[in-house]
Amino acid sequence: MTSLLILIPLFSVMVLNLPSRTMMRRFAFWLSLILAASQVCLAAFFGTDLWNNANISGSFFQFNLAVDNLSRVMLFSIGIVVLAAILAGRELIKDENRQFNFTNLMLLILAGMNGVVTTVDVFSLYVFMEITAVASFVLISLQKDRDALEASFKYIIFSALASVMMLAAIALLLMVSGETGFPGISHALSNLPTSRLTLLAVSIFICGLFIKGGAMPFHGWLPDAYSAAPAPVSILLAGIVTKTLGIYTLIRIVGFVLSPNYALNNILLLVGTISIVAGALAALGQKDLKRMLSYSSISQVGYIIIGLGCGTPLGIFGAIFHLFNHSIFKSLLFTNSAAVESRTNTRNMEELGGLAERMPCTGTTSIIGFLSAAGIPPLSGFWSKIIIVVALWQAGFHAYSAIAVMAGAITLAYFLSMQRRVFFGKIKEELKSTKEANFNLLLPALLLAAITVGAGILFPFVHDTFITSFFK
Amino acid sequence: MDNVLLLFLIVPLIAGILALLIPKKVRGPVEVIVLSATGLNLLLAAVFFKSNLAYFCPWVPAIGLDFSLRFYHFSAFIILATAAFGFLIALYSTVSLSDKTYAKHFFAYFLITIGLVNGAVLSDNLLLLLFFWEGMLVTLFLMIAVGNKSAFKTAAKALIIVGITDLCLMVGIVLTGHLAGTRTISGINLPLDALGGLAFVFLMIGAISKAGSMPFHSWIPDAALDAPLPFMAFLPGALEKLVGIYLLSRISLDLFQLHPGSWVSTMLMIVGAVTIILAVMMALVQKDYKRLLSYHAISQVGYMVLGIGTAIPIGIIGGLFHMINNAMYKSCLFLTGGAVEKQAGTTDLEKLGGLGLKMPITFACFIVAAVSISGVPPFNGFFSKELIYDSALERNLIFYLVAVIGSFFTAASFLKLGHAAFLGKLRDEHRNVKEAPPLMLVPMIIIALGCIVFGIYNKLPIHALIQPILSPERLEGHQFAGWPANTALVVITIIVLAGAFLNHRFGVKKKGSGLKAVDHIHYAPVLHIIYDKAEKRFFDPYNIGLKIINIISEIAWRCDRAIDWVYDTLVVKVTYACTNQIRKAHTGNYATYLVWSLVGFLLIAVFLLQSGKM
Amino acid sequence: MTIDIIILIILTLAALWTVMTNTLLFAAIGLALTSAVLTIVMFRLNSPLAAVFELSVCAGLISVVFISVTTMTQPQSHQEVAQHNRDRLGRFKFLPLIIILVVLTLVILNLKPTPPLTIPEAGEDVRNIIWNQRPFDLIGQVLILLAGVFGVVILFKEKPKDE
Amino acid sequence: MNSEALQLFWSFGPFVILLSVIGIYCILVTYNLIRALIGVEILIKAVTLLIIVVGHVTGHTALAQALVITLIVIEVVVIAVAVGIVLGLHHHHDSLDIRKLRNLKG
Repeated sequence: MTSLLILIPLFSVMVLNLPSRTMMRRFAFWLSLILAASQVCLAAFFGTDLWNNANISGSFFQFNLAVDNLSRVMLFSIGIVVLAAILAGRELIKDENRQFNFTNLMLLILAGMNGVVTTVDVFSLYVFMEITAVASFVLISLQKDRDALEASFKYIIFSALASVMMLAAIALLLMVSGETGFPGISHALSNLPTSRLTLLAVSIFICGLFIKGGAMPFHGWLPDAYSAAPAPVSILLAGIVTKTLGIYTLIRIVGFVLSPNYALNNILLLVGTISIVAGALAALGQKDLKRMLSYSSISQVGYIIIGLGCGTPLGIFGAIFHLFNHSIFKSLLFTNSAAVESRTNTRNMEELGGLAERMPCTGTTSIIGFLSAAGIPPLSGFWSKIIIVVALWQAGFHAYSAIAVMAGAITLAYFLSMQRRVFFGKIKEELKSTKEANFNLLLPALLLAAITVGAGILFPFVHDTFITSFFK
Repeated sequence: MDNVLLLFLIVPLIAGILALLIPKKVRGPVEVIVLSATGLNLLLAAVFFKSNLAYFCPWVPAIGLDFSLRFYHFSAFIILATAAFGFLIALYSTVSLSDKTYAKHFFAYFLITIGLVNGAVLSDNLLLLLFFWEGMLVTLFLMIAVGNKSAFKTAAKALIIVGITDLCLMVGIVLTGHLAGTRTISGINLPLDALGGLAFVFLMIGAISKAGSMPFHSWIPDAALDAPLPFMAFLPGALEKLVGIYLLSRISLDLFQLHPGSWVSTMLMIVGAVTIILAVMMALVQKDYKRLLSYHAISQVGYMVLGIGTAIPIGIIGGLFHMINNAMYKSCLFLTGGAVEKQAGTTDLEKLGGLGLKMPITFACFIVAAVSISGVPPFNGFFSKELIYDSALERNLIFYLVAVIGSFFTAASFLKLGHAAFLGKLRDEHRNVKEAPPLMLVPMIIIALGCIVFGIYNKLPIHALIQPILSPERLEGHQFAGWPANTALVVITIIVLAGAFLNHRFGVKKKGSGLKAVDHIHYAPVLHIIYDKAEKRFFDPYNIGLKIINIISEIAWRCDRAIDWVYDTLVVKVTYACTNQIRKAHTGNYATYLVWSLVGFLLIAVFLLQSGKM
Repeated sequence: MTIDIIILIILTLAALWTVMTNTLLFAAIGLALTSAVLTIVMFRLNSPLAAVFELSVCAGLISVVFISVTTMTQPQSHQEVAQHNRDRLGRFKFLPLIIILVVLTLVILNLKPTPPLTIPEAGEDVRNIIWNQRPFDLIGQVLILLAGVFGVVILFKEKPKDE
Repeated sequence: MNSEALQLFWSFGPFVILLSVIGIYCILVTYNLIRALIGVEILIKAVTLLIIVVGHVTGHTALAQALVITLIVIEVVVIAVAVGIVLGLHHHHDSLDIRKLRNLKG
């Protein structure tokens, strides 16, 4: 069953391209939409038993795939963000041919990310990460404008460095354990936790993942890539791609494969804290809406990393939950920025203002998004942040938890300043004729806002469904 | 039966959400919803007032968060008061906001706030309390933000100040939970050792900041000008005092063992005393009806904090009694301010005058509330202040003196306010001013009557509402109701009040119309030299006194601004300096970024390899 | 084994030349050379199949790609080239120094190349591993090739919009 | 992982490190987009060598070869896309100078 997550998008791309492309153009959008939506539904409503059921896929492909609750959370987020990006793409990419290419690449990236979150083999993990990365390079430079190409080139260099680091780590792990599957590596490492080769492999590996996930100071490519990419692509990139490539893998490797390591936890805490504080401070000074959101993304990633750095099950749960929340509210905010940009043709916050009056729906969902990001109850972001803070406190990292709480103030500050400059205040004369965004941009915004609110209010349900499985 | 507690949350919250959902153009249903929801809330509070209820439902066991509510005499008292004020102010607002476009949002947030306050008061779990507390922060922000154009800035200021203190509260809660090993409020009783003291201070910051004590007050005067007026009567006037002082007394009575003479108690008293004196000094020089009231709203908190801070029964009883009294007369005063604003179109004292005859009922309510707040016998403020004086004197003479001086200036400023707004010459543009509509008058009258009843028949509130809060053994051998025991203090109070009145007369004579009436004698050819000398000799002390007061007011103003400056400038500047450095570091040159990454990698690798060698 | 060390040293020198050479054309040829030397190392390390791949794809295809992109980007003017060479020499002259430093560090850390005693025999069959144990990677290859095809279609075929 | 394999591994290890240093140095100091890609290529060569060496010393040559073949396919695709982007940049800037890539900053 799990292999279908990868095979169906692959076959869809083939089917779409084999016959005449012109014929399949209209069909492509709906097909990708249905695929993403069905993935969301399946991930939300069916337990892991269904996914791991071998009878459905048959024995033709014996893949090293497995779905646990972490993968399920990721599959859900992937589905929902891809859904949002596809809808936004239909609205924002005018050229028909280009939109067809966009849809195809979305399917490929969907397959790639599904592979990343379901594989249990460290080399296959690398392969799927590369698929996702290559598709993202192409997607960023989809419009072929100067900034996008520049950002894409920077991303390629960093991504290549990260891939090389990962491969080196994979080779060293192969040296230590003799295999590339997660269980084998995990078993071998628990026997040799402090061998120098192991530690070298681990440090190379996590640095590669830091680059992919954009933690400070490994983040150089990230603000450029997020802000220069076409709007639908930034939704995807910020919402899920780098989170899957960098952060999910970090959680998977550190939380589930490596044996607990105090020094590693310290590194995670330190990098996480630097990301939180420096990211938030950098976001405060931005004029470009998307660039501000990119730095905010770095800051939020910091929370996930320190949650992971606690080393306790509660911390890891907090990290996973924040990963989920972050992908929801960050894609929501990027969707809103896409809506604003599509109507006003600018992302410079100095030139905007008072849009809440003209774009009430965008303004309201944006408030929900930023309140969730700033950790205000009862939205879902509050729960994950408080869990991370509590976990840090319980694990004895009192200073880090204090910093995490204090950084919340900066988060609130930059989001408030964003909200004020874009949506509140007096509307500018030249923006008087602005209209609310189209349905294709409102639908994902409303959907994501509903999830943020729902996950916050129904937190006990989320908790009961997922937390228990992580505490096993 | 115990599930009925959920109604206290569900009724206002659902009603609030309903009010939000109703389209903007339809007005009637919103008001029906508000009145029926607040009415139902009041009914519930009254019906269940005497009961002891508890509701428990595990919510997030992993972090010790349970949905546990406890309804007993103390929370019942606060809930009843909240419900009563909520209903009266809702009644008032249906009229006073009738022409405002933001009325719908205001009412929705109003209802949600009531629900959250009920939740915060009822919750018997520290984290649950925090949950509702943070929710109140949001509605506070939203309620200010719906006001006039500059309201957003004020709202953001409030959000930042209250947000920071809420963070302190969060730290305090985590620390307390850690120390006590449980997060159930009724199961905590900690000694005030070093860590306990720290936890207490953090919790205290959260509580007194909600109540509006210095130095966390500076958003309140700004909000007075920008926010909708019923907001002022409702939140800073009544509700925030109720919840803030409720939490303060919970932490000092139940959560921690606060003893008279401990450093925490002294600290609380100092905070109280400083708040009393600085805020009242500020109030004295204000030229706006609402702004003047808002500084009094801060100053009165000082009395409550001072009373509770003494940690002796009479002080605590006095503080709590003052809390409910203050909520009454302060909301009444704000409501009169709202009536004046609605009818005369301004609250600037320089543009007001002589409204007493045009709006007699409003004026009467104002007088009742003003004499209550000034502590004139036999109104309610007098009795609670006497209790606080008594306790302050028992601790230290200085605190007593500060409290009495505060009382002097309170009286002086209300004489000024009443004189400027309701007496004096009626301005031409106010010829056609009429008395406020009945629906606005009814809440004022009810509250003003309450002030009188709670004063004359003070046994009722003290015995029924306040004394059960303290444990019976602490009340042993004390008598709080009735005429104050210490007659000497009463005499001093009356002397002080008389002094305030004389002072006012004097000031009016010197500056006001009275002085102008004798101008022709003053400047008569022969007499003016004698008058000059007499004036110099005779009036100098007054001038010096005025100057000193001005200087103190100036200092108070500076302190106020300094606190403001720390919030507005210092924090912001430091932050922006960091921000600019970080922005400068991002030159766009990817080789720089790569170098960062590689340095990071080398550090991490060296660190990990080192750790392996050990 | 000594011969292995010599080949590896040649490999390093080839890489060094690739990086430090004057023109892009030589750099591309240097890269091909590096790949070719790497192929020899792979042959000697019992990895013939991968070696063939490396030779045909990296030494062949990638070099062709680099050479063609070098010719496609228009030639720089003489002055620019001269300036470029001066800049480059300034920036690259530290590389040999750094190489020597790294070698010294490695020697200090006692990580110097030592001749090994025995070479283990090859294990399983490559085809078995690829087809039966790791079919997942094959799917991955198909996916990434598709992504590459779209990339090439978008980046090479479509004209930029903004002109 | 026995000590013999470890020793054998470390006899190749230094060359992997040297190749990586050359590659990274090239990426860092060059002002030419294509040279940056060549730096990346050299890094990939280094890691290819590492995988082959590891496969060799641990006796998993078949697995190592399988990994390397996949790696080479991925490498080609990445380079192809990167070259496409370099051409696009050349189209915009009319030069291959990396110093032109500083439009996004702050």
